[in-house]
Amino acid sequence: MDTLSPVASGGAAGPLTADELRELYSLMVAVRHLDTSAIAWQRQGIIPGYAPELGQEAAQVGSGYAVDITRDFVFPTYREMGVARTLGVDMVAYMSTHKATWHGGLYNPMESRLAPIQAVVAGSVLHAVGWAHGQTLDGKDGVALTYFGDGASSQGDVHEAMNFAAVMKAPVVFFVQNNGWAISVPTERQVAGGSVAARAAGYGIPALKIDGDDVVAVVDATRRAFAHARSGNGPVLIEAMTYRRGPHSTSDDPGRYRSLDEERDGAGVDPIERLRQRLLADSIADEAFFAEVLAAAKAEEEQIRTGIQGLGSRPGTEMFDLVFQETTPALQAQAANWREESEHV
Amino acid sequence: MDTLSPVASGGAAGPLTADELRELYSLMVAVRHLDTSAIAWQRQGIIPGYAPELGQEAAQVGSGYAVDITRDFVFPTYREMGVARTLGVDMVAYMSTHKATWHGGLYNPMESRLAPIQAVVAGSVLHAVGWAHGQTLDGKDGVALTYFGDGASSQGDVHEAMNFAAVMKAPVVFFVQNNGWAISVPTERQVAGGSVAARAAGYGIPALKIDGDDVVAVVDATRRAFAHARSGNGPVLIEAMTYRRGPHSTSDDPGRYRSLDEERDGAGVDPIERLRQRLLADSIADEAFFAEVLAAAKAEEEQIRTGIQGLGSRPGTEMFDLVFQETTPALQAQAANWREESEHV
Amino acid sequence: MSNSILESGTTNEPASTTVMSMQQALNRALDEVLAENRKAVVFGEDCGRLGGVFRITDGLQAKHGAQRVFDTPLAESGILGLSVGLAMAGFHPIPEVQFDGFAYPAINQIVCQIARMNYRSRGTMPMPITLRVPSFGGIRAPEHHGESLEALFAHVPGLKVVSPSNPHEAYHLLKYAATRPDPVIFMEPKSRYWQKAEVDIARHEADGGAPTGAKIMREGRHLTLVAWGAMVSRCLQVAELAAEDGIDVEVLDLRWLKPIDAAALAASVRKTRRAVVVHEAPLTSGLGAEVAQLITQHCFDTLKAPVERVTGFDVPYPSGDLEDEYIPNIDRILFGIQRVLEYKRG
Amino acid sequence: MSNSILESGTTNEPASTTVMSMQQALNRALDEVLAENRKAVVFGEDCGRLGGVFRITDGLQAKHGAQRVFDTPLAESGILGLSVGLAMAGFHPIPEVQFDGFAYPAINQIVCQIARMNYRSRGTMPMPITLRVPSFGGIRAPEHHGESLEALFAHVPGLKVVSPSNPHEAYHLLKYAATRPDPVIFMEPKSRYWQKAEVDIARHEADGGAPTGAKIMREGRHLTLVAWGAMVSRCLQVAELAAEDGIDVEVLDLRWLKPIDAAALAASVRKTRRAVVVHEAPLTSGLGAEVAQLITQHCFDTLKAPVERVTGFDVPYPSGDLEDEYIPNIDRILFGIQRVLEYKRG
Ligand SMILES: Cc1ncc(C[n+]2csc(CCOP(=O)(O)OP(=O)(O)O)c2C)c(N)n1
Ligand SMILES: Cc1ncc(C[n+]2csc(CCOP(=O)(O)OP(=O)(O)O)c2C)c(N)n1
Ligand SMILES: [Mg+2]
Ligand SMILES: [Mg+2]
Repeated sequence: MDTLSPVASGGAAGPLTADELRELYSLMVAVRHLDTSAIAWQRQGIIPGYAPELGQEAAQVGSGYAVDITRDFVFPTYREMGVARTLGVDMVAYMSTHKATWHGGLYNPMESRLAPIQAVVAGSVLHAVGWAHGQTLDGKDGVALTYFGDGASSQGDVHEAMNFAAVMKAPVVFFVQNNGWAISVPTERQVAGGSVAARAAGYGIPALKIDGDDVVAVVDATRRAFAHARSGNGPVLIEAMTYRRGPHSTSDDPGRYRSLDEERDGAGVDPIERLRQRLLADSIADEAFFAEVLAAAKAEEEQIRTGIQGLGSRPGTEMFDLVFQETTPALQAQAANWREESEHV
Repeated sequence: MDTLSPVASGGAAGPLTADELRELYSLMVAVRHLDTSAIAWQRQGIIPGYAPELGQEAAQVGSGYAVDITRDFVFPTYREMGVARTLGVDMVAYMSTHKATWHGGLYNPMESRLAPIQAVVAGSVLHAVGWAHGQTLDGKDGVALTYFGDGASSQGDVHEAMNFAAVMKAPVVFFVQNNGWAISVPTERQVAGGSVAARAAGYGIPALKIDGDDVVAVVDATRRAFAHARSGNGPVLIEAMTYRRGPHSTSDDPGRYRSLDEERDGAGVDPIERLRQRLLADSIADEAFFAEVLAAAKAEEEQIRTGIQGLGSRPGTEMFDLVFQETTPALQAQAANWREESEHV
Repeated sequence: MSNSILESGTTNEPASTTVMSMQQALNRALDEVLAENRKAVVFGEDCGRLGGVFRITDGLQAKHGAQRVFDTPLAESGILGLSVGLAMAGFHPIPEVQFDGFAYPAINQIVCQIARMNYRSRGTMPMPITLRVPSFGGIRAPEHHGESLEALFAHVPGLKVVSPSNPHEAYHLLKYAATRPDPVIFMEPKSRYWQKAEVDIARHEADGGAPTGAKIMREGRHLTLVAWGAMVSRCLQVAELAAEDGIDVEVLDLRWLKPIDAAALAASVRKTRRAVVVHEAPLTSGLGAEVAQLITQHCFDTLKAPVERVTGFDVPYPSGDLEDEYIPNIDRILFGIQRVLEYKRG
Repeated sequence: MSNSILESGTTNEPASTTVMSMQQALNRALDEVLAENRKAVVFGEDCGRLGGVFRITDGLQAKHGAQRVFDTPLAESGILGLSVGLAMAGFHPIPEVQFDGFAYPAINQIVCQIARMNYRSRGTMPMPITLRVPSFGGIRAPEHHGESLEALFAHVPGLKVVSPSNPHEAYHLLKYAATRPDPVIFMEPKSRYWQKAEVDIARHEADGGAPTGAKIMREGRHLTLVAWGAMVSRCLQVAELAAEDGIDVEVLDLRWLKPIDAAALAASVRKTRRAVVVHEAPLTSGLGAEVAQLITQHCFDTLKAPVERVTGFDVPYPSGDLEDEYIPNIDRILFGIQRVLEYKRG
């Protein structure tokens, strides 16, 4: 499905260059390596839990790649590690949330242009609309990019967000990663009608339903959507069809609700392998490049792991100090009491 | 718009008979007369407030007319007086809610097949889905008919209801009265894309967008929708285009947000007048009939008014006694305390 | 604003005052906030062209433009979620929820997002959101138009909650709340919208300070009545009646329902040694429990009787006909006072 | 069930017991409820095929069929709104909200619909809905997975609220709640799901009665600790430690958070003359305030010190690393006890 008319504004760039394609490949490999390592970290007791994005690298890296962090703003769920990495977020600070250091992560969202990690399904979709409307009010040209899943599409807030965005012509790109599953519930028992993209038409919002495992298609679609929204034409919805290859999280057991055969069929060809074949076919990269990229990814993972392992707990005073901009006497009293009783021990 | 394929099941009846058309006219006039009288009651201090349905008689009477109260169930908002009357609800008990006697009304919803009056916008749309799913679980063939407005369509619950209904193939008819306004906000700044019916396609739900001021079209559409849902084909959405000719409620002042010219243009031809002309043209009724109908409506209104005027306050003990099926000691203690202190005075 | 305070704050004579209704006072406060802070935006259902069903935003769209004062679609979660995003973009949103009972659809955004974003973002994304909620009962309105949500809001970490009891408080508390960097739930006692009273525009408090704590509305020696919102004026009436019987009642307007001014409660009850707390919300787990417990904690030795609560009952807010049976009325408050005064250690 | 009670109720010896986890006890209770009432239906996110993320509904779909045990789309308001309609159609819905923090999107349906439909319909549309909510913290989970909503629920007229503290209570309280004609919020302490203990399947209570009030879990003479959910076992630990210092602590499992068993609170504190209430939820306007105030009201003359509250702080529930600083730990409860015991009238 493609109901987004070609953008006259010329905002969307031309085809991806060889450099860009190689960069996308490097990003996907870095993300894949960190992602699979994080599962291992959890098994090794380095972190208590993790929600892998295995198989969604093209969707995440490709969409994140279209963002201009000098003016846009991104609203993730709990599964957008690949987006964070693509935006250049400090990955120790990002991964710290999975170490149970701080809900939302330790990175600075204002500087990173990535809102705090969001655990409420569909929780931040409306925030993107509000931020985007703020651009309109300020006469700026930033675009909000908000992520949500097939499961999240069932939440009332997604409907309210799409309606608000369309009524206000807010510059938002709704990026749905339809990975086939919401924990144990498959898309066909979640998304009536079968497609989140199909919903957009009802709001007069153009939509693109794309192969989310084709990183080039993802970059292209996201760039087109950004150009459309940036030019004052209002929101766009992208539904990137992909597959959650791993468990929902490290505490999930997919064997209870899908077979290995179903997994293999649903997953199709690995998005990284697809890009690799393409790079080879177009002679954009060779084995030496791939080896180099893998080595870099490994080095990067090691660095992040070291950072995570070295990360101490946040001081308990932050519990109190970060509640408000202007604290209250009652809270100060509780903090004092807490300090006294924990030192006393 | 009509995305409801002709029903093979033959559930929808043939064209309306002359008797039926006359009955519809009588109902519309009774409703109109009671409705305009209720405004007068409010001015006379008989009731503290009222939400008129002036101009929506065809939509309400026509849809209510399609209901089979031996098996279906209806979920109103706060503005479905015309539906209640058509279903044969005790109108003193119904109107008592506007006398501030009891939220929800004094009628018995189980016997009337009309859920209590609902003040939360979109509040009961999901209830209809649940009730309808209960029919499926019980192997029964009842259909739930749920009403909501253009404004209510913005609520998340409406989206959740449509998705649930479609996923579960629940026998629900969503009946939207698009009366152009949600208090002061016109449909074009409320419903992105311009049509609630257009939303249905995104869920795979067939929809009918109809002239809600043509009672024959309303009956026909609702019957078709019921036949579809009753035969196990799942939900249908009907958007009846109409116009809220009066104020939102007796405390509203439409002059603040729309001009009389706009009102006249928006309202178009009075739905009752339209039916009258049709009955005359087809020689189904004559002036004598119309006079008789009006006289009956007047008599009926007088009876209801007398009933309302004679209606005492509910005893205060009901505040406590109707909270639970199984009361609690704490509540009994509060009731005793209340009794003591109010008698003491 | 601060200029006026400086000007009048040094003298002790009352500054020039104006008589207005709470509706007018709130409207004026919003007007000034919009004028003083170009990042302030006002919105909600029917807030623009209509000026709100209670006319609190009357005329603001015409004056400040449809970009800064606007109608939203009919969806409370949407309105509050929008506010979060606007706050992230540097705005000071002043949304309205049309009636108390319609805050429920927005609770998820209020509790999980607005109240926590500053914390979650480690102080980098403050939420200067002033949520106006026409609140409480007493106007014979339909269902869900007479609710008291203060106990819910006060329990939520990250929110501040305030309720004005008269036009003067309304003007100053709203101006104060709407210039704070933290989210404030502003609960307007809708039954008091149209009563007129004097407003000293020039200064908040007799001492020139910010309106941050509770306020003694009437001094007394025998018993402290604690109330907020519409119940304050009722308690003042009760105090007059009690005075006829020689009972000298102090009336404390709590004003801030979170944080609660425990020091003011303690100071008053240490003097009077007896207290009754009054609210419209149901008894169980109402804010009265917190107030009573704070008083007991601070004044255990001086209290002559357990703190009494005169509140709504543990029943759904009833229809107009039974409203007066539900909301604490003068008699029930007097009975409560009597119970406390007659309390004898067993 | 009633047969078993009759059989064992007459004797005073313990009936045959089984050791199981709370997860197993809850699962068994649901299984029996489904078997005994053909109108009972169980549903929620991932409740069907997966058996729930905590496996409370494990195996139920296979046994009772996909019509009676089913997955819903991911929308909590939808799940609760669906429950209302099913109840109207004569069913006994037993929905699950996957985690405490995700009850917020459903609050509108819970407060405005479930809690009021019996009232609104004048008793003609009862709402026998048993809403299971895996609750409270302590498992190092992501944000919104450690919330305590009891104060909110207990404040809502029309709801009953209960929380089991061990497998035996879980089994009997769920069977009891799920056969009641009124809505019950069933708050499961998720940190206790996997601890095993003895369950006497045959009967609820030593006296054979229904599990309707609070329950003394340990008798003591010097002070009453009041708790619910996961805090009960912690308080029992504390009592053991205190006993080493010669302090004899009574532990009261409140069980029903609405209605609260005020008589049991009063009876215990009249004996011990001192009380500490413990909960995970934030202090302000928490249920501890209500409990403390009820105790003070009933035991004002006998109380030797103000009731102390040891609770979570007025801060958003923190991430795992700070969880143990937030949830009342043994030391903080001991400090609370100490403060009460050492209290001297000034
Ligand atoms: C409001 C809310 N309800 C329930 C949950 C629990 N939960 C976490 S993730 C998830 C499934 C989400 O599925 P989807 O939106 O498709 O995203 P995916 O996990 O596939 O990335 C659920 C039910 C939640 N986080 N928030
Ligand atoms: C959840 C909720 N929010 C706000 C209101 C206040 N309110 C009552 S009616 C109304 C407008 C409804 O418009 P629409 O759905 O089009 O129905 P109509 O009044 O036109 O029949 C509003 C905002 C409400 N009743 N419920
Ligand atoms: Mg998914
Ligand atoms: Mg309308």
